[in-house]
Amino acid sequence: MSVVLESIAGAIGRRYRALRTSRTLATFCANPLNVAGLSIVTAITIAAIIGPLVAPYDPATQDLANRLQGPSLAHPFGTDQLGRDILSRILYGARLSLGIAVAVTGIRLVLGTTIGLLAGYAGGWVDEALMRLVDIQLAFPGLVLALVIAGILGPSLRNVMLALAVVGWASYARLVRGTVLATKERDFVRAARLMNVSRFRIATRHLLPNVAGPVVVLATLNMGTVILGTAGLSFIGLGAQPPTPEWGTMLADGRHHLRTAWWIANVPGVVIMCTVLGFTLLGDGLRDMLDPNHETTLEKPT
Amino acid sequence: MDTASYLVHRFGTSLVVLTGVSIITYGLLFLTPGDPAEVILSQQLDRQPSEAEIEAFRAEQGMDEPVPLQYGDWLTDVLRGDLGTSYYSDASVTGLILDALPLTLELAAASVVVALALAIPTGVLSAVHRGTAIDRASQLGALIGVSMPNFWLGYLLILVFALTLGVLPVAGAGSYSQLVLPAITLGTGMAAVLTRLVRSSMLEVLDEGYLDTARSKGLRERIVIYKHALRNALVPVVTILGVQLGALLNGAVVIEIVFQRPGLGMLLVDAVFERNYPVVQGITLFTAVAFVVTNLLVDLSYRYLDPRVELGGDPA
Amino acid sequence: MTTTPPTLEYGPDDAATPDDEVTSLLAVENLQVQFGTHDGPVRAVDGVSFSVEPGETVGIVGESGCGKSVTARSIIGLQEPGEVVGGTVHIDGVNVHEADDRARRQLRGDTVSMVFQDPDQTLNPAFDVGEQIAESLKVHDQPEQQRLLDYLHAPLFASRSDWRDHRERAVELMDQVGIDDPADRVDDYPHEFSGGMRQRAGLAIALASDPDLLIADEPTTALDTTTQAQLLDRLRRLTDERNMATLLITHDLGVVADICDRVVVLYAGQVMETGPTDRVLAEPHHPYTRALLECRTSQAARKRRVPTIEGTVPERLGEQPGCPFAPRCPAAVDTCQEGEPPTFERDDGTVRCREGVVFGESDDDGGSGLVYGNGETQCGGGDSSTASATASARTANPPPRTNAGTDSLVSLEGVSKRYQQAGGLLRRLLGTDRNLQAVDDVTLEIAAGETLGLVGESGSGKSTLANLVTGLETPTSGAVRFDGTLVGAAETRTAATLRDVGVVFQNPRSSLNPRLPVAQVIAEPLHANGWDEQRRRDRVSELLESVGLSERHAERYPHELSGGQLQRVAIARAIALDPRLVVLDEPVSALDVSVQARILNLLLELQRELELTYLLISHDLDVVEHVSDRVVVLSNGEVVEAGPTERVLVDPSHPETAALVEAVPRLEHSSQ
Amino acid sequence: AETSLDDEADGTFTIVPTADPTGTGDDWDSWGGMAPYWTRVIEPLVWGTDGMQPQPWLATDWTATDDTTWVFDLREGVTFHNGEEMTADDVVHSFEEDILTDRGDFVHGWLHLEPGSVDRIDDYTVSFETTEPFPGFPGTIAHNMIDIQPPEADRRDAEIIGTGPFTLAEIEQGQQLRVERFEDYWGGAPEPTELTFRAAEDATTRTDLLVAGEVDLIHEPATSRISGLRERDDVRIETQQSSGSVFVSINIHREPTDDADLRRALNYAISQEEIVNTVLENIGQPARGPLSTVIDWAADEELPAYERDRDRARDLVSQSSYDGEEISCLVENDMDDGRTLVQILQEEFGKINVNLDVEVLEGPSLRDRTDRGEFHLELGTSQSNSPAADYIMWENFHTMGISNKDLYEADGTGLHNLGGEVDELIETGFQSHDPDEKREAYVAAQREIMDAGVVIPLFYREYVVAADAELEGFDLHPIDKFAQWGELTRTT
Ligand SMILES: Nc1ncnc2c1ncn2[C@@H]1O[C@H](COP(=O)(O)OP(=O)(O)OP(=O)(O)O)[C@@H](O)[C@H]1O
Ligand SMILES: Nc1ncnc2c1ncn2[C@@H]1O[C@H](COP(=O)(O)OP(=O)(O)OP(=O)(O)O)[C@@H](O)[C@H]1O
Ligand SMILES: [Mg+2]
Ligand SMILES: [Mg+2]
Repeated sequence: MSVVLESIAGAIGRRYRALRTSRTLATFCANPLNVAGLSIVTAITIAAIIGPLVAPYDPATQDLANRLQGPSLAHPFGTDQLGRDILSRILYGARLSLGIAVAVTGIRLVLGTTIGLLAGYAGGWVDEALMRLVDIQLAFPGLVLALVIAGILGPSLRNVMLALAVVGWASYARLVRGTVLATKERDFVRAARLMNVSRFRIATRHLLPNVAGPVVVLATLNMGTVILGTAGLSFIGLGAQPPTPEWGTMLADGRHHLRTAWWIANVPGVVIMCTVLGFTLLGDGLRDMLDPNHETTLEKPT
Repeated sequence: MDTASYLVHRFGTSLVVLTGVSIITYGLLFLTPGDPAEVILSQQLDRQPSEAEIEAFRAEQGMDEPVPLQYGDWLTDVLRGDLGTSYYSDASVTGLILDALPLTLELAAASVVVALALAIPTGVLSAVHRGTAIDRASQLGALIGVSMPNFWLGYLLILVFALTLGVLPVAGAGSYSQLVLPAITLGTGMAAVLTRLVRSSMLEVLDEGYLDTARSKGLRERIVIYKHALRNALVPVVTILGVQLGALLNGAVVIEIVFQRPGLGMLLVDAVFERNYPVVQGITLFTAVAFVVTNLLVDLSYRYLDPRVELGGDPA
Repeated sequence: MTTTPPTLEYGPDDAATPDDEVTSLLAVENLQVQFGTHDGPVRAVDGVSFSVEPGETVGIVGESGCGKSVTARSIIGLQEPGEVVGGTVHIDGVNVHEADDRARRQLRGDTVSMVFQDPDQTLNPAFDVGEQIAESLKVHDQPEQQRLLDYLHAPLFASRSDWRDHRERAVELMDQVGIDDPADRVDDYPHEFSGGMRQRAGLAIALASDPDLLIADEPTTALDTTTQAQLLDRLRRLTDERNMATLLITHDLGVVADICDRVVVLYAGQVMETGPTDRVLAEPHHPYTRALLECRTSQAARKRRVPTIEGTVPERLGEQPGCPFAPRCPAAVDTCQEGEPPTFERDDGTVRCREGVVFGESDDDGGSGLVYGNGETQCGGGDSSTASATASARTANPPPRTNAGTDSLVSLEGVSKRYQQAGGLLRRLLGTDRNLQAVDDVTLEIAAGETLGLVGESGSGKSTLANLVTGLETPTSGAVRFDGTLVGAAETRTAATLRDVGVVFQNPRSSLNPRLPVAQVIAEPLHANGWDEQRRRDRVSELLESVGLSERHAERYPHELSGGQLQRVAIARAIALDPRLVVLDEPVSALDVSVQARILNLLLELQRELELTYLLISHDLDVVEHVSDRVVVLSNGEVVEAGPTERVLVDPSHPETAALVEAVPRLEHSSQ
Repeated sequence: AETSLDDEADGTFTIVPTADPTGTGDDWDSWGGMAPYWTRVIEPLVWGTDGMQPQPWLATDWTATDDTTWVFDLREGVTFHNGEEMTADDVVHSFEEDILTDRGDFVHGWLHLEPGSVDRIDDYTVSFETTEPFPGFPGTIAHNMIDIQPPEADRRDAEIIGTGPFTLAEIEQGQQLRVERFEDYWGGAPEPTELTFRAAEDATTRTDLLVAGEVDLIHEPATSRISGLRERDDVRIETQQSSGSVFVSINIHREPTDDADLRRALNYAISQEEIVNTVLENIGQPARGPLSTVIDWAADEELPAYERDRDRARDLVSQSSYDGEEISCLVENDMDDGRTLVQILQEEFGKINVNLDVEVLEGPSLRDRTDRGEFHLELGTSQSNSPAADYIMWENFHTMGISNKDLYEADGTGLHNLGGEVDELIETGFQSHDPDEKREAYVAAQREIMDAGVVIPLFYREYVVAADAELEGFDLHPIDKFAQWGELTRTT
């Protein structure tokens, strides 16, 4: 295990150096959209970390006398139907919404990558069986299955997470398997086989690093999808239980006030939109940076 | 692989997948906290059933048999087209689905049209003007489309087009004007995904040598782009379109609620909330089967779209 | 050769020639094309001038990256994403870059056509071949009536009868370019064609507009020699028949010798030399031309060092004074590094070089006085200085020759390899699985210390055979013995056997993990054999030195190295554990001529030093001839001929071999 | 809003009730694609007055001939939509087949009738034999579901033949239902020629439909929109006190809410006025008891008032056995304003150091939990859909009421049943023919219930109908489903 850690540390070091010296970072920064994505994600992450410390109010404390107040100095994003400060709720919600996204994406990633690696590397009937499993998962429209699962289990954030995690892993499995299969047939892996390099080492040194790029990209893009999925389930009524300041639930609750107190719905709406946008932009940027096509272009003989 | 054996292979795997799908669908029942028989019965009776009643019910429904046998019975019925009967009315689930289906299909079709009409020109324009302000703007526009929770977009559209401008109806189903807003809501989300895809796939194609061959013939740029490039760029787009049809159903669930369209989505949500398991199972199974079949068709359409595709070649 | 007073042409100022003076079919004047990159604009074409007269065949040669393709594409106005920043191109008196879209389309539809390098890239995979040729015919007929819906064959908007006519004419054209059964093949899609047929279809598209000028950008590079010969032959006949002018771009001097009337030698975006083919090949004036000619393996004695051009074609970033070739030029003098070299116009062409160098030394010494490629002493690009230096000391030694059969290292006994075509369920059920006999009952031996060359057409089973030796594949029947012991798949071989076999693959880039730095790539086999850190480090530096790389390359990633350097890394890795056999599967075919020569030198030298046995696969007979002791010819998986190199390649007994040998374009053919 | 309406032919109106008029898919309250409420296609024997008293309808009179026998005289000259006249046979058929047989046992307990107990005496007289003395019988059958249809009707197959002022014309499942004027209506042909009932179960959507001018009248606009609607000239807002009330019912058989001190503390924590004045936009009356004051024996004034008094509440909490654990409060997901109200409870209880865990659940899950008694509080609405509101007392608070019976029989507990004296008082009230005696008994029971803090009353419901300002003649009723559309007109 320590060997792996050591090699990972080494790889990170080299990667960092490569990043600093190579043009990839410049490529990333050249597109203002990428920079925007990175900034948004950074901002949201910071909000999630320190949000509760800087929030001006408690997210659950009601103030019926000051309900439905428009944006003002005291309440920059206004107050909701129970007089709660929306800014504070958004800040507390950041941790929750991001947490869900990270957790769900994490489960999907680990599950999907493991299955994909196994299928791609083992091949044969293992591959066949695992890929059918993937097909089965993919056969269900994601939100529909999530809705059914969450619905049967009952409304709660935990169930939403579970339902969303169960439905999204297959794309990772497919991606990883595809990359593994393609990489496995590349000459450098064949060469490694001929050099008596152990299977484990081939998997960790040659296959995983080549899989990591696309997986990171997918995971980044996935963060956005999960946030949207959570919002969708919240709207249907399977989201967080009150008074949890989860963004999707806030947006869903606020829609009744869209005409009378636009900020209740639109603030979480815009925040969700920006977050998803941020992750998508970042994912696109990372893809530009880590694009496997980038390498194939290099590999094309002139 | 020739077409015939590909078809056999593809149908074979689809069959395996469908079997898996049916097992999962059937298994949903066992996700319920508690004893399914008791849950069903208390639903039907609207009160807590007694032990004796539960036993009787089990025997009557064959629920005292081993689970695989129960599944077998259920599957036999399903294969006969009998998805069971709603717990709350005598309505057959198949009938309920068939009643609700046209509205959902109508919405899906209209959304696809909206999506393609938006995505293809935008994506092509964006790719052709890569790196320019036009490109950035359309990319950002597309991204905003994907980033908005679609129920929010739906309500905002209602606010603008139905309430403020008064040009389109708020909700409901039946007339074409009532289809416009839901189709736009669902279509834009999908268009956003497709625009990005058309763009990237066009970008890849735009580098291809055969476009230069086409240009060197003296063809107009319009024909080069919309005939030679787009045709090839559409191949991955169609794949995603197939997957997106599944996503359409995801979206339809929400959109149908927003716009009060009693389609499959609304039927499903109601059934989930009512714990109307036969309906839930029926719709889940139906959508999954529809999805598998769509994807099969999409796969087969490759042969037409991209003659290079050896059917059955692994995409990897 | 008498020297006429040179006319000095300087810089871009006097580049523009008034339109009325243009008489040539194609006149390129001081063309400059730039590409914007991260590091600033790259001057891909940097003041190219030449002309093509009606009916004439002109060749453009030069190393990879010299700007040949960019020049060709700029001629028909396809320089995107580059930008023409200076100069003019006139076709038939029309200034291509100032013409409007319409006029340019008219030119392309009427006057000039182009055939592109890569047959896989030439044809649109989504449309059948007939459609693509018919389209070209239609544009030619009705250049101004191009409606999108018509071309999309949208019902009601497209005239079916019109298209049917064009399709019929397409069949005729296919017949003319030499596609058999054109009526049957017209509905085929490009992927159903072989490479040669695709290139022919590309030619048919180009000929559809009955052009006055045909530009062919490396039309045969991707094809095997037999196909190449057929296609060139066809091209020659067609141009004669139609009195069509041809601009042929190639890096293969043999091809040039074969069919060109005149040659333009391009280097770093500049024209180095022009002149009649015979003169240029026989008496090159420019040092670069001479270097190019000499680094062909066919020029060198067998198993001897091939002269090389050290260094690489520079990327022309920004303003760089002096002759671009100066850093690599053995005849360079200080003045070469500054100012523009002058262009001398002579009656037999032009030469762009400092006067003294060109006419003085080369004329006197007839070229033999210069040792090209001795990088250490004369060139700046000392990538492989060590290797070259050590090599020169041994050049004199006679190549080791072992008596085949006495001491066989590898022996194949009746080895066959059958692949099951992916047949699918139905086939499996019906038992109609198609089998593909990739290697068929091959018996051969490789003696210790010798170099066995393996040749054959594409798909004849060369790589499969190599894989059987290395253990990447297991034979369906027969036995593979290494040093007398039966060996199977790599996974089942002992560590010792694995250590004894090294492999170098065709494509250096794909054989190195792009995510590992060079040092780790080379250390991989050492690691696998349990060497400790310190030993590994020492061995890596040793290896880097012996393949002619410096320590500073060790920490680089593959994408930071050139193709030649990468192949050195791959070789270093292959020899890391002191193998006895090295399997080389097309080790140089992805490389440029000059780089190829350097790698071959390295291989020869290593063989001598380490007493290696080589199994060399190549489709390039010159390469095989240069380095192998014995040659085995494969056809359809079977050995059709085997024997000492001299005998097999000079006096082939099997028609297959004869065809292979015959197809190789050589300078010598044309001079006969 | 006006423009689109002006174009319409007069006499056609579009109405949006709170529930889907084409039925919820639930067999119980919809048949053949139609919910019987709202649409006035079918009618019962008895109707209800605005004061929640039984009122002659298809029956003109009724008498109890003994403790358990009721004789009803039918109205003569009532024609069904198929042109046939309604006679006793139709009444017997409707009760015996449609109501008592088809709908199952549940109805037997509710109506206190068993199959075979309805008899024809002559063409216009029918007798009913109740299973036990049941003075509330006429009021109980004054219910939309207890309708009269001829044997030719096939209600399962959308063959609905009623006696009402409108005939069923067209159903679009889940979307809308159209009815047309019935010229031969026994009460005289109604004004509107055609009514369309549209489905829009979401309050915001309903409001939007009205504001966009797509419909003429909606029930229950979204609370948040009411003040906005009031300011509009083109919209008319009517409010009507309903027979319903909203309260929190407490599981008194589960720790720690089995402690009356805690329950009283919870009552002291809430200010009903504040709730009504803020989140309810002044729609509704602050409540003291569980029953809407339109019910004549609702006790309101006579009940002890729990004014908000947090100090007292905190004292009570510390006296009680409560030691800081979370107590659960369930609310059904489709209850209007339910999420908001329950959060107010949470906040207010927090202020007296009681931790409330809120669970918004869909119907079946909620019922599952309440059936098992696995909850502490439940926020809900109790509403009578017939003038006889007795069953609210019985089913909620009597040990043998539907809420309590199962658990009581299973393990001697129940949910909201104090038992003993309260049971007796409810029985007395239930069986009394004398209004004063009945009232006295029920008031006493309600007082006991409130004393013990079995419920936390929140407010007596008012419901709102918003319509196009030009609309006139809509007749609202405490039971919102009793609204009559016969005089609906448009002033131009
Ligand atoms: N799209 C591009 N972007 C940037 N630089 C380019 C581009 N295309 C060509 N170049 C540069 O122009 C120079 C000439 O390229 P060109 O393709 O003409 O070479 P070539 O002589 O045809 O080589 P080869 O024999 O490999 O085809 C190269 O140095 C290359 O870096
Ligand atoms: N893994 C495989 N599965 C099926 N067929 C294969 C496989 N590998 C090679 N073949 C087939 O075996 C035959 C010999 O292939 P091989 O790669 O050995 O040819 P080659 O002589 O190396 O050709 P080239 O010069 O193009 O590299 C070809 O027809 C090829 O299609
Ligand atoms: Mg080129
Ligand atoms: Mg090969």
